[in-house]
Amino acid sequence: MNENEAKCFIESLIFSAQDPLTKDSMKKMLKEYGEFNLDKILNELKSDYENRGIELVELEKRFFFRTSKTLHNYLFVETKKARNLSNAAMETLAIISYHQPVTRAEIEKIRGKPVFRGTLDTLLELKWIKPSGRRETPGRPVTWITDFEFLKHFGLKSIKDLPKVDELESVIL
Amino acid sequence: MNENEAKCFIESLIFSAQDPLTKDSMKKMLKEYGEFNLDKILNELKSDYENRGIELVELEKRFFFRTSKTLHNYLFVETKKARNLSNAAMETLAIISYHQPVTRAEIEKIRGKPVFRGTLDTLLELKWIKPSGRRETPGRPVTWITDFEFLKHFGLKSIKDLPKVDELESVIL
Amino acid sequence: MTHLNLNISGYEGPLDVLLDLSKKQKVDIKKISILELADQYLEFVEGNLENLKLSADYLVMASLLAFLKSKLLLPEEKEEVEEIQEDLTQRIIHYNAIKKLSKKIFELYQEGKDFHHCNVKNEFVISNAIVPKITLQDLILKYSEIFKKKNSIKLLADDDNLYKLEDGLKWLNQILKLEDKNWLSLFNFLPDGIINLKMRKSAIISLLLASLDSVNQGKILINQKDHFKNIMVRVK
Repeated sequence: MNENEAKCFIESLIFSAQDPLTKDSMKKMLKEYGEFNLDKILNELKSDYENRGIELVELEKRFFFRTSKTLHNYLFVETKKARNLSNAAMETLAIISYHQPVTRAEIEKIRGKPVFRGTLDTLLELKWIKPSGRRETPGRPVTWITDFEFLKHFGLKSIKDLPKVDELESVIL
Repeated sequence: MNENEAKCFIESLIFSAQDPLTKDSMKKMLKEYGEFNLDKILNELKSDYENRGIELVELEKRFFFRTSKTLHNYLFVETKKARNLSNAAMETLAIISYHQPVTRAEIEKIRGKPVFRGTLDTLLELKWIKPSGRRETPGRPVTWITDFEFLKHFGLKSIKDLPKVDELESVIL
Repeated sequence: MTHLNLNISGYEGPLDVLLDLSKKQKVDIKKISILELADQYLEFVEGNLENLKLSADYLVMASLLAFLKSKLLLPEEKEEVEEIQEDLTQRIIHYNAIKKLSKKIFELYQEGKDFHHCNVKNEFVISNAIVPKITLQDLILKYSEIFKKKNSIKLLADDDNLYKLEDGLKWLNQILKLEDKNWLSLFNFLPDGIINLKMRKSAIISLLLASLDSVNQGKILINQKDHFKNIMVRVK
């Protein structure tokens, strides 16, 4: 390992570590490949990343990269988090996509659990589902189907392109 | 925002995004701050990271950083994560990667054995495969293709970069 | 595990080696006596009937070869036989190529092992996505989860007084106490006096499951001449 390789090695170590790395642990790993000046390497890296989108930070003797503070103004704008869909919403969506048109009562029957209005609202808001007429049974309940954005999000040409469950089931159970 | 700031902005965006970013989404965010040449920025970033510990990778029009492959000797980790996939799953994956799009029945024919639901589930869960429409034959069976994560996991640029053997070429390719 | 060693004109050795050689075209599988091969194959399969873990590869090959043999025995057009041989050869080559490739794929550099995703601490939450992170794979898996749950709920009958596999085993174990090696009807071991239809059904199912389990453990043999005929069992 030459000096440049050692620097690359340390750089990639810090980048790929799950948690900030201490100098000691880096020293130990580097030693396996020869005698190098870790402080010099770290200083070089620090200046390499000056005025860039990310910076090398030393905090309580641990090293890590983080997005550059100078970008604060730009990065602060986007604060909406990619939310995770609740389990209830995922189940409801799965049932609607495979059983559409389907009423809320029917979804509840399949899930064996109540479906709250909020769950349907979430999916409605995403335009992944929409109401589609009513079932001609007592109470005339609304039926639900998937909407255009659903196909778009999942890259499906049509709802018929979803794999059927029996296609997924094994031959021998 | 000046040009250098735009570059830093894009750099930090790619670094901190949860999933590889598409050009479209970067373009959208960049547009908020002025007119910039995104392609030029991305090319500059690519060459900035040449011969370093990490590299900027473009895969199916999505961008992300990963540790440089040339360092694999030093960064090799014997993880439990390097999953022990069953033979059945490995073979199924190989058949899907070389014959995609391919139906389950076709996979079974090549293997001469049934493909169990669990096998497809494992590969689905890893996001290494996904359904891709249907074959227009009787029964309209679902066809399977490899997904983005498959290429990403094995560091492949495209499905064409898969390893080759002479035997297969003479038979099917 | 037992291996199949072939000893036929044109080839002597294990089957997998033959496949390997024919793949490398060091042995022409077309010149190997398929008849002899099939005979030894069938013999092997017959001799290992109790071994349920018999290599599936062998079984697949055995059926293909048996099919080929039957074709050879019939006064078929010579061309058709050659075609089948050709097809078989190609399929072996193909499958072997796939097996090799599946290993090769996993010899590639892998994320998390040979290279790694870059983790950068993020002061700010950056995302332009307000769309939930759910993929088609998630959706399909979720549905099959519901489907599986639904099925298992259906199977768990509302009545928990039903007979279980353990009951079936208890009834069937009477056969082990009998010092009799004759074939007996399986359903002789059903207890008398079950009038309730649901209970009777569950008794039959648990006895049948018990018999299959006992066969698997090598305790008994099971036999049924034809569809809907009596199922016969005997101590092994």
